Amino acid sequence: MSMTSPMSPLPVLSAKDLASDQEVRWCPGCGDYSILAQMKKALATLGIAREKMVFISGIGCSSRFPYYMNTYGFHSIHGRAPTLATGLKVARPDLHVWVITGDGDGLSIGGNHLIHAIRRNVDLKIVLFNNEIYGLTKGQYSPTSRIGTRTKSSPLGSIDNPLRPLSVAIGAEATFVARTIDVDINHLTEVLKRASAHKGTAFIEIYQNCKIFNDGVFEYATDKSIKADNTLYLEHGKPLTFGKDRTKGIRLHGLNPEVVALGNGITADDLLIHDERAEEPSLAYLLSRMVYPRFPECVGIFRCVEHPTYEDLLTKQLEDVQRSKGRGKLEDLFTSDDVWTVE
Amino acid sequence: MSMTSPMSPLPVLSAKDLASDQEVRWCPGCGDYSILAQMKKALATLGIAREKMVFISGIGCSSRFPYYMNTYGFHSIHGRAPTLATGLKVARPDLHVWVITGDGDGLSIGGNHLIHAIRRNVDLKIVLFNNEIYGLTKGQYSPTSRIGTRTKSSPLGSIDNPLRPLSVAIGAEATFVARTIDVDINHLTEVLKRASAHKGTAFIEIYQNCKIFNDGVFEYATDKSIKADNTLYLEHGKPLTFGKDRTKGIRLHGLNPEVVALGNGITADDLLIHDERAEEPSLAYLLSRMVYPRFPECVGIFRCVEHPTYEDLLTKQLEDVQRSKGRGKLEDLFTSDDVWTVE
Amino acid sequence: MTVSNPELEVGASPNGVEELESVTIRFAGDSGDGMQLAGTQFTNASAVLGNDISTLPDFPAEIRAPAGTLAGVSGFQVHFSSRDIHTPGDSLNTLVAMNPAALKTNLKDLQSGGILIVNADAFGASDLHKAGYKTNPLEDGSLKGYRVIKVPINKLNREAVAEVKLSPREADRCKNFFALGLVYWLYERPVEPTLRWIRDKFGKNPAVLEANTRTLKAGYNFGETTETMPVHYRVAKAQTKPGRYRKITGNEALAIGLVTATQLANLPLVYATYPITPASDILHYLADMKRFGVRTVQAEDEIAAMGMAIGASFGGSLGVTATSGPGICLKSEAIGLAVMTELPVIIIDVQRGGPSTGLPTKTEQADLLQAMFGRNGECPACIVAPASPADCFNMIFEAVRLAVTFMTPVFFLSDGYLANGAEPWMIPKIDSLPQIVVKHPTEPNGNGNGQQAFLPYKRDARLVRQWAIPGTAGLEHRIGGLEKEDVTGNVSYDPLNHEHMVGIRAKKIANIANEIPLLTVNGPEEGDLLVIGWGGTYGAILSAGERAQHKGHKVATAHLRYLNPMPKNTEEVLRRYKKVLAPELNAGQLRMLLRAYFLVDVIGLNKTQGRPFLVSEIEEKIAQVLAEKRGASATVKV
Amino acid sequence: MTVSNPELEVGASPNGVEELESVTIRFAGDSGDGMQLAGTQFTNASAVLGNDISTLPDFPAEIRAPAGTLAGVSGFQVHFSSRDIHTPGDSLNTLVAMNPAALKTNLKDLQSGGILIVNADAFGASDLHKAGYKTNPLEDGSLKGYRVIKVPINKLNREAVAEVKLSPREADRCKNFFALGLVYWLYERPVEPTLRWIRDKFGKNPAVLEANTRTLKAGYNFGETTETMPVHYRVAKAQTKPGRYRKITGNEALAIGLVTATQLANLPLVYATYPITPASDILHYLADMKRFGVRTVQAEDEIAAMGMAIGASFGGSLGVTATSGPGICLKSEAIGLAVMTELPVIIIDVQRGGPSTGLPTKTEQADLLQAMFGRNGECPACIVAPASPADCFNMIFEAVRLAVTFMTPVFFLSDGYLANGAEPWMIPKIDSLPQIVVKHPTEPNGNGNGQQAFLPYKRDARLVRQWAIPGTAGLEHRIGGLEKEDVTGNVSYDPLNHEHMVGIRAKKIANIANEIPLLTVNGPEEGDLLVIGWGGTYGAILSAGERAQHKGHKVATAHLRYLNPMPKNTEEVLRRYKKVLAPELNAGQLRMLLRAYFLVDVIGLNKTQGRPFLVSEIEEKIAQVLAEKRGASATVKV
Ligand SMILES: Cc1ncc(C[n+]2csc(CCOP(=O)(O)OP(=O)(O)O)c2C)c(N)n1
Ligand SMILES: Cc1ncc(C[n+]2csc(CCOP(=O)(O)OP(=O)(O)O)c2C)c(N)n1
Ligand code: SF4
Ligand code: SF4
Ligand SMILES: [Mg+2]
Ligand SMILES: [Mg+2]
Repeated sequence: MSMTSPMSPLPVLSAKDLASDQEVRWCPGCGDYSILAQMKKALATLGIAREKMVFISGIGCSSRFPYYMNTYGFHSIHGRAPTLATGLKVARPDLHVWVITGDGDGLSIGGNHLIHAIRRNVDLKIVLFNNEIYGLTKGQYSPTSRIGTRTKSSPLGSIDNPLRPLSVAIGAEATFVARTIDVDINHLTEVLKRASAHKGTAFIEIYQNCKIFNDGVFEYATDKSIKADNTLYLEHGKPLTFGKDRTKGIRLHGLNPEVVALGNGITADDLLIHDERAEEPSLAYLLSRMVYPRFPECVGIFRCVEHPTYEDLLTKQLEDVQRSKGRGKLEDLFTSDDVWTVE
Repeated sequence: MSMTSPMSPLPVLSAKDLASDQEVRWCPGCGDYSILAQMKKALATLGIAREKMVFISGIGCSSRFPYYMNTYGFHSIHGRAPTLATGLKVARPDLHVWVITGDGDGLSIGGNHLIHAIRRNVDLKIVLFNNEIYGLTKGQYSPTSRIGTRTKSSPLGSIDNPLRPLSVAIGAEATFVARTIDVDINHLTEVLKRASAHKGTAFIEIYQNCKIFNDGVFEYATDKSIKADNTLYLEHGKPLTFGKDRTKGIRLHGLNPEVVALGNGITADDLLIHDERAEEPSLAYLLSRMVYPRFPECVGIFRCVEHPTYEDLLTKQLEDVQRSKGRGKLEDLFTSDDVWTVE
Repeated sequence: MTVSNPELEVGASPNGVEELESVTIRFAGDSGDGMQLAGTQFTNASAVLGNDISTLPDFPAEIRAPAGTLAGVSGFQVHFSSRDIHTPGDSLNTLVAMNPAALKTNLKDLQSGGILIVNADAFGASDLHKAGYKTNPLEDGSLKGYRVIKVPINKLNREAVAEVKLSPREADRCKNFFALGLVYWLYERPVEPTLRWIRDKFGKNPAVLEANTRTLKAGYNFGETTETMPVHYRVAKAQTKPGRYRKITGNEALAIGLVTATQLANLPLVYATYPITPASDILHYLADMKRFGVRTVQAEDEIAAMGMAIGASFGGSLGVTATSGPGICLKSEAIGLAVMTELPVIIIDVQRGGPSTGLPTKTEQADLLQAMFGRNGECPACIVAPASPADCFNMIFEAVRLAVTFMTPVFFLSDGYLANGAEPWMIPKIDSLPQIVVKHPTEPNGNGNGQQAFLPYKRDARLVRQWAIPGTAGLEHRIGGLEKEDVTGNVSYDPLNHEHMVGIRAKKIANIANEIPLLTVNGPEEGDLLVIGWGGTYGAILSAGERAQHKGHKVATAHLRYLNPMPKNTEEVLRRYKKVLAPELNAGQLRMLLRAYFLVDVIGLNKTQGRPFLVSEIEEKIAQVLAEKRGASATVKV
Repeated sequence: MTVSNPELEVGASPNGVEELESVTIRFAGDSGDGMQLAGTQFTNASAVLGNDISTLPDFPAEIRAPAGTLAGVSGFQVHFSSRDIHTPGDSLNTLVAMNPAALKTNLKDLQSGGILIVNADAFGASDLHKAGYKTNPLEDGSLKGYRVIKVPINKLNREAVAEVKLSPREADRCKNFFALGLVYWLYERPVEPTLRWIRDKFGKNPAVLEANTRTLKAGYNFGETTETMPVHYRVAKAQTKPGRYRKITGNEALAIGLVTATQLANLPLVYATYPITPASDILHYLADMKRFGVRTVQAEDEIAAMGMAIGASFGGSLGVTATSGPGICLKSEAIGLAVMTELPVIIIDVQRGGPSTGLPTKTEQADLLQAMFGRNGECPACIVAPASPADCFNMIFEAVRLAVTFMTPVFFLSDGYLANGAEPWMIPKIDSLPQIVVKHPTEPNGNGNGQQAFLPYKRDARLVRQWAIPGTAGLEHRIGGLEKEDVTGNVSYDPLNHEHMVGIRAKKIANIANEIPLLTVNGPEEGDLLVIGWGGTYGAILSAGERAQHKGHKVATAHLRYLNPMPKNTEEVLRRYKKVLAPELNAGQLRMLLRAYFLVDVIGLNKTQGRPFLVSEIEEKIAQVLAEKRGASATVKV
């Protein structure tokens, strides 16, 4: 049921067309601004009509996102965005649906809906703004905060092991898994484009700086002087290299990755080759386990494989029975049990 | 705060001592009976006082379990058992706490609590009875039902990709992960003992036959004639072999496991060696991905590593501040802000 | 008793026939004995015969208990009559007990002098022990006072199917049909419908088909040919309104009604739910209606199901979810979101015994106040409740109409009794059904800073906002759970706007009262007592009221099928009677509302036994209330 | 204006002094301007001086809005007085506006002739534009009618800190202390407490310490030395009861009260929660009280927090959880489990504007009926509500006492105003505090099939079961959410047992009425009107009542701090007055209960603006109600 009205403009959009009339309200310096800007940039290039786009979010600073997009939007309740998005996609497979969530919204209260949307492979683009903190509620630690994080709710340091968002998503066999960084605007834009091109659940973690309550947690990955040593940009089919001039690489030792310096005997051939299309998610999982400071952290597309989507399978079941048994008539429904007539 | 009263019997227990006075009510032939029997057997050997044991469950056929154990027990609400267990363990680190759950209770409604209990590494033994069906509600498919499963709620076959319980647990970095089978009573008993010896969250998946609504789903793993070819019993430090006389094995090809026949050139040295103590969970994850019919399914201990538990870290924070700053006095609390006196 | 060989005595039955107005019979046996099936077949036969019927299945707790134990007993009660009836019957004329446990748990409901058919083969020592009998009731004389008919059903059944190739277990599984055949004879029911059912059901399995056919007939012949039977009975056709009828349970009527209403409204239906007793069957029915374009989703939990329903409605489908009380708790936050975003969704609550997990298989109506108030803030929603199994069709139709007409979540309060109970349903003429018109706007409806814009919270005269859906160019808009500025729908923290919106949300729901039928009474237009109820208690209240009227009392009954808002004339109706009595299967929830709204000293009759009212219970209370003096200051302790 | 060099004119102030009884002042500025801090410091200074005080912080929406915009304005209101006061004040004597946006959003609350101190340096073109001013209010004469004091605060502050090594941004951050100093002079407040605070706070940062110290003094001197100021004011000590005092907010009092009550009861405290405005601060306070043995857990969601609280209580600790309305929705199913298992847990609801996400930073009291009825089945729990910030200490103490004495979940209904508002609190003498005695059994209490056994649902005279905890040998038992057989606690589907247990659960809660104080009134023991309230409206109702009494009206006020059950004499008290008025920050929830329970025609005064009542609003309603005739049949539309 496509509702695009005939007089709708050809989907040639500029980023500006995608800005709503609402004043954007995040703290000065918040990483969310960049994500909003790149999202508009990326979507403008897709040739998708604005009215076909829907942004659904939960609650959090990040979840204010839909108000700022001149598309259809739903600022729902805490942690539940994937459920509304699933319902919408089941009803309207024709729409291009994005889910915007945070590390608290998506992995604390909303963790279960996240893995179930992922396992069903509903055609949703789920963007998790990971700032390792609860921003909106003014700075408690989150499920992604590193052990020892001192916040209002953990004055002596947090003691809960953090979840790695990508490991969780891969645990649920996500068909598309990626990571990018708020300030790496070109990479961010690219990843968003790749995600929207994927048919099925796309899960994207974005390292996002919370200027007010967690400023600098991702400095190791964003600071010009050191980021090259602490991040590894994945490229499909290429060996895993990183560092200035990419002189370092990742080699597998059994199932354990190890950092090696290229040269004296060690060549690119010795390195682990990235394969985003690997049917088995074990490689993606292994990459998601590489954590700073022991390893550079991978950014890019970890996994991208094609599986049928939930809504397509459901639609197919409907079409198949209707083809084989014919479309149901109410009369059949009414008389589905013994009928008798009283004169 | 240990409450064992002096006159409590020395914890020398027989399985019988662990049976409550309640009539056991599962359908004739239900796999739950065997699990109950082995549990009592295993616990009797531990030298733990009965009053120190607590069983907490959610809702489901499996979750009736606590009623049949003559220990402390709590039959809570659907999916929430890990939360009650966490609260109890935080309050009472001295207790030996088991969580009993099902594939619906633990992975559908309760999935989020499960991964959060696991990531905190609370010292709980979580036993998930996986019968790939909703038993108590009379036979709807569950999050572990294979694609195409026909049930009352999926008359044309289920279309949701199943979750693999162990993959989910490993996605949350469980420190102890195991799988066993209701009818393999010795192995079941062994695994339960290993789990209770583990300090931290132990997650155990048990293949359990639902006689009424899903009879025979695990036949490939239980039927005498074929199970040897479809299951692989993990042993720490040993190569992965299976089949009658263990003439087949698993070899790694890059990161992909492949089944090989031993002989003509291929020896045990070529096979993947199991290491349950590997710090990185990638091996455990890879093993959790081996699924019948493409692979034999692994049973045994996938992973067993020591990490500090949530409740110990919490207790330590309390003890440390009390040591450094002294135990708090109410007076200090009352006067924590400017005080003035009115004569 | 020894059984003479049927062959010899075929022919005219020695027994006479007696005419009865109404009969209540219950089939009781082990969960494995197929009593639900026997009961259902008997119901069909009676319905097809033209009797009015009302049934009450009684399931044991969810998990199948060990065979032969008290906990394992399953029962199915059928009330059939030549006049129109409204309840499954208070007490039994006939009880069929397939084993000692069934006898023990059900005997108390059998009228003295009632017919007791027992499977004599099931009273061995161990059977008696499992049921906790010290002595054999068939021999210790404890059953005098009943007309006991001991039938060696196992034996006769085995004989009947002897020539069919079946394992002993398979053979024994047929015995419910032997008992059924016997009762068919006893009440002159036609065996044809059941034979037809057997043919359809076991077509693929000739042996079972043959065996069931034979044993059903054998049971029938056994009745006809043995003298040990009392006279047998006839219950004439009921004088029902002409038309086509079928038997229907509440959950069936609900599923059929949902599909009918949405199809007539051209509204795609998305049904998202998480299984829970006693609501799961609705999912089972709808999941099987893909031919009708129904999209069902089995969600990961109730919260997800509610979220999916909201998402579907945002997309222009009708989002519907169903659960029971514990699930309503979980959905409540998201229901608040639906109230704030003013989207049409239907929340079905098939109530069961509470609190907490409570008594999952038993009925109760104690979620009314939860539906009214179980959300944070001032959060009004519409509430309707069906009065009988077949009425589930009408009221779900109403729920759909009100949801889309007023852009609001609508609660549909069913219960375990309505869901599983059955009665005849007159099949409606499609074109006689109300039309539900849904319009999605395609054009902007106002101006936002200068240019044309869509204002999501701009309202019509009824205060209803427009249902603009994604995919419509130029109508892009954002909604959410934060307080909205009226008209624009922008987030607003303005104090006066908030107060205004709280008022608007309440007024919109209140406006529904303008478009629902007025409250009517059965009985005198004014008088000494009004008995008012809601939900599944309708039949019992109506019957009790009619009995009181026959006794000449000035008593009327009324039933609220719309609970929020209530019909406009509710207060006026209440005030026409000296006293008001509200029988409820809870501690007094409607009573609480009526007292608060109208300051009327409503008296309560409250039962929380997980069972429907008996007509007699209400009858007695009516008599008592009419008798006693009562001051106006009596206070409730809730 | 040009500022003469302070140095030259130090010494006697030219201005006179005027004595006042009460003053209300509000500091308003951008979220970044440190107004909350200035207000808090002013409050401390006034409290230490011996004034009675009451404060009202007014936060903008959660996320920091762009600097200078209306949405970004943050305010802090302080009412200080020489007599005892109960509210933060209706209107302002003095307003400090740090920028145009602050002026625009707050001016309406300033009394005509009130003092308006503006930061003249913040009224540039762009500042005015951000606030939506077309012309400069400082020049367009729109402020005549107020005593406007234009102070170039930015400039003066920079001068004051000029010699300190700070970046311009750091320097500007001090300007709130300049304003504060000025106001200290205006109302003769001592600067010492604030200087001490500055020393403690910035000890590690000498430059900032020095800068703040200097600008505070500079502000003070500026007042003393410039003629442009009107006379300054003195507000004498209040005649408060002798004793030691401190200033306390509701959330502080709650946290301190929880720790106190549990320590005195020797009860380990486990506090499990999920952050949510406005309840999060309770977690922040308790997480910092590990010295007191408090165990806090930040759960993954509200359901988990509730489950953890139940698990902790099962283990013998006191499980406590806190949230706001949306979280109560999520906890409701588990609360039902606590009711069924009869375990002591405390559920704190810091209410905020609803429905749904609503207005997170604004106050409301619309969750009362949710606490009463927001669960499936008949599911009674105890409910208490504090009347003022300091009363949170007393009532949480009561909540603990009732929870462990009656083995029941207890709701504690606070709200955003109580949570963040502050008032003086007389520090209690430890030994004067009530003793709470907890006993865990160590011996079997009955017999189960033959031998000694522990019967978890065996009850004492009050109907309370025993709290046996794991680790106790011989008392092993199982509990859960299915209906329980009384005494044994075994799962039971028995109809009569269920009815019995529904009754027992209700009766147990009702019994609490025997152990709570009776309802008292302020004013005549009988008369024309009773104004009754609950929760944070206490101060406004009391003040309005006293004003009416001064006018000679027969008006009394009463406040329900126990809402379920209510004090035994509630009905009797209501009936002593011709009319009853219930002012509430909701649409009439207490009113609904009182009408239903007692059939009294309670009149409502309802405000849902996310703000507390003004005393005048209630005062006017009282006058109106006293004036109008009203029949007893008036009906509520809820
Ligand atoms: C049911 C419910 N519980 C709690 C809250 C309070 N709350 C709002 S957002 C949030 C967490 C925000 O953290 P995150 O998801 O990481 O988003 P961020 O603000 O960091 O972008 C919380 C706890 C709520 N609004 N609703
Ligand atoms: C809140 C809530 N939702 C739904 C139910 C109904 N329900 C009870 S058990 C269950 C699932 C049982 O499946 P599983 O966890 O696999 O346990 P099993 O019966 O198979 O052992 C469901 C849906 C419930 N009791 N409570
Ligand atoms: S609090 Fe943090 S995450 Fe939220 S808007 Fe401000 S900077 Fe961004
Ligand atoms: S339904 Fe299945 S799982 Fe439940 S008791 Fe019966 S056999 Fe066991
Ligand atoms: Mg965050
Ligand atoms: Mg299961």
